[in-house]
Order: sequence, then C-alpha cells, then structure tokens
Amino acid sequence: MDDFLDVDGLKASFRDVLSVEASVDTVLAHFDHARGMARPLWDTIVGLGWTALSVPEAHGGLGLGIDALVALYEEAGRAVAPVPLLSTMLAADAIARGASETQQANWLPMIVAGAVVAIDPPAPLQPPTLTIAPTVDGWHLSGTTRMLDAADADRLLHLAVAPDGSLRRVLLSPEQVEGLPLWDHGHTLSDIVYRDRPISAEAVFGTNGKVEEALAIHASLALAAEAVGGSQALLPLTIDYLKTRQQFGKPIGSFQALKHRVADHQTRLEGDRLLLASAAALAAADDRLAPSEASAAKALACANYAELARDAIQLHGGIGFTAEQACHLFLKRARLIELLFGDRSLHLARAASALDLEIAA
Amino acid sequence: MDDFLDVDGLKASFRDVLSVEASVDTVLAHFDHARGMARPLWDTIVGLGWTALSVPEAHGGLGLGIDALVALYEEAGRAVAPVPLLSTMLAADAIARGASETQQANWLPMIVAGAVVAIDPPAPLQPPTLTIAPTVDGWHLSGTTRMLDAADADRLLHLAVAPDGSLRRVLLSPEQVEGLPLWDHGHTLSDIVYRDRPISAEAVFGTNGKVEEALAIHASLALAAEAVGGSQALLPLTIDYLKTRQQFGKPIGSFQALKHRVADHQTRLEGDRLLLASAAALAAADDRLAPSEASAAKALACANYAELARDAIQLHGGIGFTAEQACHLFLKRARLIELLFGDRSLHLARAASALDLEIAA
Amino acid sequence: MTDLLAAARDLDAFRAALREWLPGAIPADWKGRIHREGEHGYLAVQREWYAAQTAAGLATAHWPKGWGGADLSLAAQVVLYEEMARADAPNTDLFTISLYHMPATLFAYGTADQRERYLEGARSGGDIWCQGFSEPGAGSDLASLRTRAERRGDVYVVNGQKIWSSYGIFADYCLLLARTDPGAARKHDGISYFILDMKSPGLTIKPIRQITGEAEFAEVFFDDVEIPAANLIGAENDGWRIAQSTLTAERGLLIFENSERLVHAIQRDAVRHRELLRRDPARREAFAAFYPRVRAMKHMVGELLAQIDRDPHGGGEIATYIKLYWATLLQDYTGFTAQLDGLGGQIETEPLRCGGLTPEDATYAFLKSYSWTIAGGSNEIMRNVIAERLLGLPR
Amino acid sequence: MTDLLAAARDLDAFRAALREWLPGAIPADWKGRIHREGEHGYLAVQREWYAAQTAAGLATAHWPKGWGGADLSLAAQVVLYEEMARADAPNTDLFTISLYHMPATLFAYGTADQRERYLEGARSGGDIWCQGFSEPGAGSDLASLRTRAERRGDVYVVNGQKIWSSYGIFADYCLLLARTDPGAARKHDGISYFILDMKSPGLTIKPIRQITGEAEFAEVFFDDVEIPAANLIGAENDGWRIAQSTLTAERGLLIFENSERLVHAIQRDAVRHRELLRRDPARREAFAAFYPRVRAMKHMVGELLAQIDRDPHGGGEIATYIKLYWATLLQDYTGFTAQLDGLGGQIETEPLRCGGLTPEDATYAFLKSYSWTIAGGSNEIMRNVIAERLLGLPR
Repeated sequence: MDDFLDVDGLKASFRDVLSVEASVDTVLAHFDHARGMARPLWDTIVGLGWTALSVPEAHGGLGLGIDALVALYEEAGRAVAPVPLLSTMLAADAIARGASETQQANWLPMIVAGAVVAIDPPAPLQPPTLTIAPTVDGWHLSGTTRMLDAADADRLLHLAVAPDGSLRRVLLSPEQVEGLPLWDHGHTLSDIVYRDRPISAEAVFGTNGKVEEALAIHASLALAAEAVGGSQALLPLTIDYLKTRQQFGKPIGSFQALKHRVADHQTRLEGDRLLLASAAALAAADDRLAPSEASAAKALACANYAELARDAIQLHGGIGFTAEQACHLFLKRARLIELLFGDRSLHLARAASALDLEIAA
Repeated sequence: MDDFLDVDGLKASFRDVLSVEASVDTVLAHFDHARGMARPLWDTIVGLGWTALSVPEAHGGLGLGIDALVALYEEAGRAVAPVPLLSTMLAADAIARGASETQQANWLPMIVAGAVVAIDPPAPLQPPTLTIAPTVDGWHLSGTTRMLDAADADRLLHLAVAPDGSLRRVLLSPEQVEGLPLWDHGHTLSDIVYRDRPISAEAVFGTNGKVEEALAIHASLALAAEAVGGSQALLPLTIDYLKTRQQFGKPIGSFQALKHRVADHQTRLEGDRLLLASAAALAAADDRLAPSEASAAKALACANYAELARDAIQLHGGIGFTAEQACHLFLKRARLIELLFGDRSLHLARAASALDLEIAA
Repeated sequence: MTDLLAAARDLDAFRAALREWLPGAIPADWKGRIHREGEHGYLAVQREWYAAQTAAGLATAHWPKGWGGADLSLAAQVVLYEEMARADAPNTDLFTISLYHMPATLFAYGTADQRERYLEGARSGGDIWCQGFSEPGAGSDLASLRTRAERRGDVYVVNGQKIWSSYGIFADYCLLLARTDPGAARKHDGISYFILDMKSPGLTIKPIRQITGEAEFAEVFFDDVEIPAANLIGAENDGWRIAQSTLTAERGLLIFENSERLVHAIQRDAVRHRELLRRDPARREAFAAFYPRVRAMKHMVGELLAQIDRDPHGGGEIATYIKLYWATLLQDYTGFTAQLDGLGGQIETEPLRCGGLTPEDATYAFLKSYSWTIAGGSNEIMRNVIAERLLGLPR
Repeated sequence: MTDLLAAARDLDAFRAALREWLPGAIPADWKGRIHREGEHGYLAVQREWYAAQTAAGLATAHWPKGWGGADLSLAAQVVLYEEMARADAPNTDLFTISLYHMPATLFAYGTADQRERYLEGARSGGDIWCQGFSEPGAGSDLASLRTRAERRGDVYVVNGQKIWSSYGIFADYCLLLARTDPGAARKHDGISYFILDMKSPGLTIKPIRQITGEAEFAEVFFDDVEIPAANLIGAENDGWRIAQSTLTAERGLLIFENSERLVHAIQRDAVRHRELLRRDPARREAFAAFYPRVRAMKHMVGELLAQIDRDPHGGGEIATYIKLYWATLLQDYTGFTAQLDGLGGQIETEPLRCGGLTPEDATYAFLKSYSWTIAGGSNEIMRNVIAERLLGLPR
C-alpha cells in the first residue's frame, strides 16, 4: 500500500485539520490554563483515524509506513499540538513489532480507538531503569522510571531488564499517576515507582536489540519531523512579523542584521528538511545507515529548531516575550524535544557511528 | 621600582617604536619572503633594551614586573611582530626563578645582549617529553621535543624529567636545527631529538611545580596580551575599511549586518581587555587565583581573537583574501597562539579549577 | 540599625557587620515561599525585605542625609550588594524606581513640594513607583511616543497607552513620559515628564502575562486622565532630556548586583552538576567556557563602577558594552545550564523573581533572560549604538 | 576510451568501468608532486589529468555528440564525479570555464565561427579559459563594472581593469564583460560579452597572491586592447543577461563534486584523528556535530541535481541556499579540523589545490575556504538574496 500512498496529500489533510483544530489561538488557550494533553484535540485526531495510521491492517489499522507517520509528526510539530501522539504511536509500533498475536489483537484496536499510551524510551536511547523478575505465575516489576505523558495515559508501556539480561516490554494500566507540569504545557512528566509489583504473564512480551533499534529510529525521526514542522511554522510567522512591524519609520524586516539572521535560519532549515527526508527514506528501506541518519536528523533539526525559536522571540521583541504571542509555544516545545528520547550528545554519537561503518566499507 | 612604573608610558613607547620598526608594510614584507624571526627588528628591540625589561637588575636587567612584560607582549601582538619575544623572555624568567647565581650571571646578560632562547613549555601546560639521567660527571638527555623558534635560537632551554621524577631545566647550544615553516611566517617549529646526549652539570638546574606554575602564568598572560593587542589593531583596521570601501553607492560600514558583527567583536574585546588586566594584577600580587585567571584570559582572548581574525577577512571581502592586505597576518598569528602553550581546552580546565577553590572557600 | 551604617565608613567593618546581620534579616525560606505562593509570596517577600532594610537604614542609605539617607558611598554600596549576592538574598526590584530613579529625578529637577511628598512616601511608606515610557508603537524607537498630555487649566489631560511598565500593576506612582507638543520639529522635543498617581480616574492597568508565567509588566490605558500641573517635573517639553539624564540613577549597581549573582550561581551550578560534569567531558568543557566570560563580566562592571566613582556622569561607553555582554552571557548561560538536568530541567517552576539565579530554576531564568536581551534597549539597539556612536560607523 | 563511454548508458556498468579505469589513470602521487613542486606540479597534474580524461572521452563527454562529446546524461556525470571523489582524484579546475561556461555560452549565443574555433581548441588543444567579471570597484556590486569597450570600426577598444579572474595568469582566453553603453538607464544594461584573447597587445596580467600562498587569481589591466567585433557574444549591450544565463552551466556538478569530497574527507579525518577523538570526548562530540551537516549538505545537492535533471533551468532557489550552506560548513569544518593536529597543523604546506581535502592540508583548506565565503557572491550577498528575493523581506 505504501508504494501508492500520496504522502503529500495526506500531509496536506493533516495540516488542514490541525490549522483549525490546533490553531495558534487554540494552542495558546491550552497553554494558558492546562497542563498535559488537549483532550478535545485528541478526540478529533482519534475520530479522524490518525491513531490507526501505522497500526497493522489486521488489527484495525491502516498499515501505513514511517513516511506517513513522519508527515503526521511534522504537521503536529507545526501546530505545537498538545497531544501524546509520539508516545502512543511509538507504543503501538513496539506492540506491533514485539507482542504476541493475542496481545496485538487485545491492545492495538484499543489504541486505534483512542487509548493514550505512555512509553519508556527505546533501549538504544536510554538504558532501561526497571527490572523484572519471574514469579510462579507471572512477573514482579521493580524500579523507578520517568515518563512523558504518563499522567494522561490509559496504559503505560514499560521497558524492563529480566534477570538473564534480556529485555521485556510490559503493558500496564496505571494507578494514580501524578503529572509534573512542564514548561511545554502540552505534556507532563511523571516519576513512577514499582516495588515488586505483580504483573500477569499476559501483560509482558519480549523485545530485543533489533526491535528497540527500530523504535529508536521511529522516535528520532518523529522528533526530527516535529522540529522541522515547528521551524516551518515559526519562521514564516517571524518573517511576517518583520514585514509588518514598523519602527523608525520602516518595517523592521528591512534592517539587514535581522534579514541575515532570518536567511541563516532558513538556510539551515533547508538542510534539516532534506536530511529528514533522507532519514525517513533510509528507514523505510531498512537501510543499515538508517539509525545513523535518523539520529543525525534528530540532532541537527532539534538544535536548529531550538536556536531558531530562541531567536524568534528576540526578533519579535517585546511582544515575543508575552504569553499571548505564539513564539514561546515553539521555544518550549523545541527545548523539550531537544532532550527527549536522547539528547544531542547521544544522537551525535549515534550519527557519527556511520563514519566507522563507511570507513569499514 | 614596579610601584612607580608608568606602564602606560612604557606601552606608548613600545607602540611608537613598533609602529615604525614593525609597521604593517614591514611585517607584510617579512611574511612575503621569510620564515622565522625578523632579525633587524630583533636587533632594534635588543638595542632598545626591551630584552632587559624583566631581567633582574643584578644581571644587567631593569627588573620590571609582569605588568611591563604584558604591555610589551600586547604591543608586539598589535604589530604581529615576527620576533621570538615570548620564547626568550619566558626563558629568562625560568632562569631567573630557578637557575643558580652563577648560571644567572652567565646566562642572563647574554639574553639582555640579544641571545634568542627557545623554551620547552612550562610543565603545567605540557608534560615534559625529555628525560635526563645522571652520569658520573653530568647528565644524559634523551627524547624528542617540539619547539617554537628553535631554528632561530642561540640557546635552547629544555625541560626534562629526572629518574626520581623531579624536573630539570637544561640550557644548550643547539646544533643544526631544522625549522619547519609555519603559516605564521614569524615563527618556525622544530622537532629535536636527543639520544643520551651528554650534558655538563653547569647546564642544568632544578625546577619545580611552583616555578613552572609561575612560568605557566607568564606564558598565559603573554598570549592573552598578544591576542588583545592583535585584536586592538585588527578591529580598527577593519572598521576603517568598512568606512571607506564603497559598494552599492555607500560605504559598506553602513550595512547593519556588518555593523552588528563589528559591535559584537568590540564588546567581546572589552571583556578580554579587562579580564587580562585582572589576570595581570592577580599575577603581580601572587594571588592564589592567578593561575586560573591567567588561563581564563588566555582561553577567552585567544578564542575571540581567532574569531575576530576569521571574520575580519570576510568583512574585507576579496582584498582580505590577498597576501598584500594585513588581515591574514592576524589570522595566522591568532590560529597559532590559540594552540601555543596549551590549547583552549587545557586553559579552560585550568580556569575552571578556580570554581573548586571558590566553592571550598 | 545605627550599627550597620556606623560601620559603613570602614568597608571591612561594614562587610563584617553585614555578614552578621544578613542571615537573620533575610526573609526566611524566601525562595520556598515564592515557589509555593507565587506572586503573593513574591510581594510579601519584597515588602518584608524592604521593611527590614528600611528599619536598618539600608534601603535609602545612599540618599542624602537630610532626606532619611546616610550619604552612603558607592564603595559601601558595592560592599552591600556584594554581601547581598553572597548571602543569596532577594533583591528589592519592586522598589528600584522608588529608590533610584524617582529620587534622582526629584533631587535634580523636582520642586520642593514634590520632594517633600514623594521621597518620604517611598522611604517610610513603601510606595512603589513604575515608569511609563514604552508604547505599543514606540519600543526601540521610544522617542516616537504618542501618548498625549494636553494642558487644560490646572491639569494635564492624558490620553493614550503605555506598555512594558515594570510592576505597573503594583505601583502607587508612575514616572510618565507624554507628548505635550505634537508640533515640535524633532520627535525628541515636545515630550514632558510627569508624576502620575496610579489611582487616578480614567486609568486602566492590565497585566501582561509573560512567557515565564509572571505578569511583571503592565499595559496602562489613559482615558482623559487628569494630572495636576504641579506634577510636571521640570519644564514643559523638557521631559526627554530629564528622563535620559536619570536613566543611570542606580550608578551601575543593578548590573553589579546581577553580575555578582551570576558569579555565585556558576559556583552553585558547579556543585549541583559536579557528578554530571565529571562524567561528561564535553559538557564539562562547555560549562568551563562560561567561566572566563563570567570573570570578564565581573571586571567590566568593576570598571564601570570605578569610572562612575571618579565621575558620576561617566561610564556611558562601558555601560553600553556591559548591557550587551551581560544580556548575551546570561541567556547563553541559563540556556545551557537549563539543559544539564535533562528532562527534569523542563519541569515548570513558579517564577522565582527577586534576582534569584538558582540551579533549580534554570529554565525560568533562561526564559526570563529575554527581559535583558529585549528590554531597556534590545541587543539589536545596543549593537547599533556601539557601531554608530562608539565606533563611528556610518548610519 | 570507447569502453568507458559505451558503459555510460548503464550507470552501474559505468561505475564499475570507472573504478577499473581510475586507479591507473589518475596522475600518480599527484598530491606529493604538488606538495614538492608547487605551482609547476599543479599545472603538470592538471594538464596530464585533463589529457587522460580527454583521451578517454570523459572531459567533454557532457558536450553534444557532434562536438566531440557524448551527450552524457546528468546521472552519468554524477556517477563520474562520485567516483572521482571516491578515488581522491584531482579535479580539473583549470579547465572549468573551458568545459562548462564557454561551451554553454557559445552553444546558446555564439556564432558558428566562434563554436567551430573555440570548442575544438578547448577539447583537443587544452585551451584554458577564464572569466573577466569583477573589478576593484565592482565586487559584490558586479553590475556597476566600469571597464569600457568602445566600438571603433571592426574592433572594440577596451580600457579598464578586471580582478579576481581565476587562473587568469594561465588562461588562453577570457569571457569578458565590459561596458559598451555608459549612458544606459539601468547599470545592468549597456554591458557586452566578449571573447578576449589573453595574448592581445595592451593586456597586462598580474597574479594576485592569496593568503594561501597561491596566485590562483589575477588582475588584468586593459590599455587600448583591441577585440575583433567578431568576438562579441550575442548582441551588443546584452552581455549581462547572457553571462547570468550561463552561470549555472555546470549544472550543480561543481558543488556536487565538492560536497562529495567533503563526505570522503570527514571519513578520512575520522581515521586520522581516531586516537585523539577516542581520548578527547569534547573534541569527539564537536567533530561528530559536523557529520549531520555534511549529510544535510549532500542531500541538498542531491535535491539540486534532481531539480536540474527535471528542468535544466531549475534549482535556482536551492542552489542559493547551498552556496551559503556549503561555504559556512566548509569554513567551520576545516577551521576545526585544522586545530586537531595541534601545532603540527600550523606547519605550512604547499597549496594542494585540485579540490583536494586531505587531513594534512587542513589549515590550507581553511584559508582557501574564503574563496567560497567571498567569491561568486559572498555569504553576505547570499543572505541578502535569500532574505529579499526568496523570503520577500523588504529592501
């Protein structure tokens, strides 16, 4: 199906919907009072079937590939959408790749239907902090984990190390989870503690390096796409402001120092965009350079997004410093995703690992 | 004597002389054909007694302190003077601090009289690479060392580790030393190899952590001063060009993007200048923060100088890319001293060691 | 009280006295209170701390002796601010205009009546003052302000809008710039300077919510607001000059205080992140790279104070460099340290305010740093000034 | 010879054939020769390598079949340049104008006589061409050029000065822009395009020594130099348009070649500095940070080639971004790697040229990088173009 997919058309439809349902005013209003996901927006997204996008057709999904997801993440990034899309879709991916047929049949339709799932990061991006030990009829889960979106989640998908060193993923219904507010009001953070928590065998499935690496690529591409999308919204917004705002009798966009900064941002963005496209294509082709390229795209696009967002407020002057203007949404999102699922340092190391590969080749 | 010294007057006199004897045209001409020191300039400097500046009065010097030397280094940096001042004056300092009275009496007047001395870096800035072993009536020197200015030197002042781990300085007359040309045509680099080279006892003196640390401070201040001096020459030169050069019917200095870059350079230079002044004062007062502050000044001033010099060529456009214009002198000197006697990484680590000191205080 | 000020003639004794006094005088757990109680806690801390300083004679110690001050020397004030920063005390930013700009203005240009009334109000009454300078259409281009004050008999009638008044929603009075002669040839002329009572009828004050969650700034709307003619400061149409001449009323002390706080903050951050920095050499080097800049900043401010000490009207050039250096350094530094805690650094904290720079609040401090890079002459304006006025590049 | 080009219809076969051919065809030890013999070695390597490529039909393979070419597709040219970069072969930059700009201009605007004479001269005679565009007073503002060409009977008499002519001191011919109508309303009008014989009387050619020690560029002085009217390209006063339209004659291949060389260079640098990068995590991370930029650059150029392949006149927008991206990346990268060897990286090397980017020559490459950041539209001009033409910001 993928081969015939019109990703551009799909992307345009995501954008059309989000430009209304997650308009700047809507998201500003959400940031104004809420902490965590925007439930109405999520319901809309679920209603439109977007959470079915990458779920296998056998389990009620559309079975689309990473390119469709990347398009969705990019448009969600453009809107700074306050929804747990990445958490949930990454969890669906983990389940589709690692869980048993029965588990998939139980869980994936639930996600299609709108369940929010929080997820421990893929192993290559963060070593698991939970341990799991077999009992007579199941498992015991122990340890502490820090999760994004857990306070809004219907399920938590953990990653734990078994006594033999093998990895397990565990799907749980959360008990009372406190969400710590983040500067990015579209998400919360939670510290979750388990001490010999009994887990039924049905809730557990094995995962491994290959599966976790696929999830790491998924997460990296998602955040690169979110950064590219956010930049593609923020930069025109800033340029428009520079064209309109008058000081000293002319639009401030006629001041060369500001022009040059904007030109640099746009130039970097062109690079980010094309690197992301390559990374998505390599991932779709299961190329051996895919992990490196996805991390390269994540590291570069997120750093450039954060710097663009930092400068965008400056270019807006006083109004950019107010909560009523949209700049800060992008800055807060950019600063969050720069750290999420592996910081720049980690992704640069992963990116550069290709140098060894290429040298050996 | 130091207390009554008019450093500003001294500095002005250095500048007056160098603006003639090491004018831009002179130095450009030197870079055009030579590799290594400019002998006529050195002779002038010696004739004016500048090499006597910091040598103790007992040995024919003026006995001035580090502030006078810093003034000299700054003015030499302003001129991108192609002379082995730092090598020689640092060697004199090492001798004055560590050598016996007899050795001082033998060597220091020679330096005052114009002998060029190359020196292995102070131990805190680079671990010694030579070893020295006692023999019946003297020592054996072994190992390889890479020295600046050795091909122009009348004497080499080495640093070597004795079998018991203690440090020795060794003054030698060099044999045929090949000078590798550097992009900075005012200096050369030499790799010198010794294999059980016999050394008389008279040529050796003990040094230690305290002495070497004083030399490290001296070297750091010298390079910070050279960077500040170079920046203080290059920035006005660039600003003058921006005021004169016309494109699109106006001076290019009226283009705001160029203005802003120049403003940033000048702002950083103000900081470099005052940090250097503080470091020199702490060194003069033998303050416990002196090593940190000197390294902080070296790291900051050299990095800013290198970046200013990089941008100065760009601000000059095509003419800056030609050998006949002065910009490249500064760039090549800046790139050299950024690495000389410890790179940025090393000096930042030394600078930040004060954080531990201050926290403990 | 008298003890502290009596010691001030000997700087070492003054420092010793302050070190003894400060621990008991600083509002206890002030950071915790603000983190828990938000703006309410902030206001309480500010008032308590201002009262404590007033009781000790410190708040207005730099005022002339006849006016409730002690003619405190700049050197002694430096010691005072050093010790405040060292003790991690809150600043009293709510009272900055009350303590510096208002008195400097009234001493130089005010009438006897104005001085009598407003100085004592600030000193013992804790009156809060703000400034009414910027307008929506006049930010960087401040002199193009359009708020209009028309003389009608004994009053000026004011219409228009101000923006970015710091602490405007808490203020009792405002130093207001308004246009009295719209026909003046140069836009800098035709502007007058007023004392505005913030309880005047016709005035609407709206908080501006910032990206930090605070509402430090306010918009002020004027609908036929009447200001008594007696509240004019100096001559009519001379307001621009007067306001400019008192901009530096705080004699470099505010930037000094901030710089000192950063000197202490980098030490605290080094402690807090010691484990991470040991483990991660790339981060360690990037962190270390801030240290020379912090030191350079400290010495630039030292130079400014030395120049002001020699000549109260001096220091303009270095002050310009400092503004840009500081704003850039603060934003770079907080932007960097805010990421050292990983996702934990993204957890939203209640705005700390009071000049505090603590590791826990790094993202708040980063967001807040825009008030330095944008307000009071944006980085871009400072670069223009440096290039054109100080370096002589053509306009 | 025929083998290679015969294979070119199947790109995989072409690549395989090139991999077989290249090792024996590349001038042996070309870097060593240039390092030892300097400019002399450079010229010898260029001529040998050009001859070898010509013999194999490769040099002009992209020309039309009737003209000694093989109508080589862009895709095949890409393979050719990929393999050249992979084999670390020298480029033939001495012949860039001869191979691309001159023929593109003459095919589109030349007379039959001009084509007949100059194409074959370049192909089999190894004629070297340069451009005469910039002037001392017309750099970034190229259209304000003032070199004057006056028609007198059958000749144009030229007076004035050109600067920055690449390889001007070696060139046989020059594509010259000169002003034929000083009274034209717009400065872009009134300019004509000529073929100039570099042996013409009245011509003085002086090398410009660069900061790298090379004299790649030349100044050219015109003292009543006569150019036959038959050497006018296109119509009189139409020169600006013609020159602009053939600026992209190399269809992105030159920047592609450079970008590919950087892709290989970062791999070689990773090997050379492996020990240092292992020991020094801060340096390792800084080095790694270039890798995403190198990849992004590669894909930007890939996009440019794809656009040109779809439309020979396309790609203008992305080409503009690429120029700025590449110049910045190259200067940053070489500036960084040049310091990795410590003082050893400061040892002066004989300018390598030929597009080579080897770890031993990092400081040379850094110094040389200014030819990208300044020439052919400086970074500043590119930013203006991006801001004003592509993003629509007001002038």
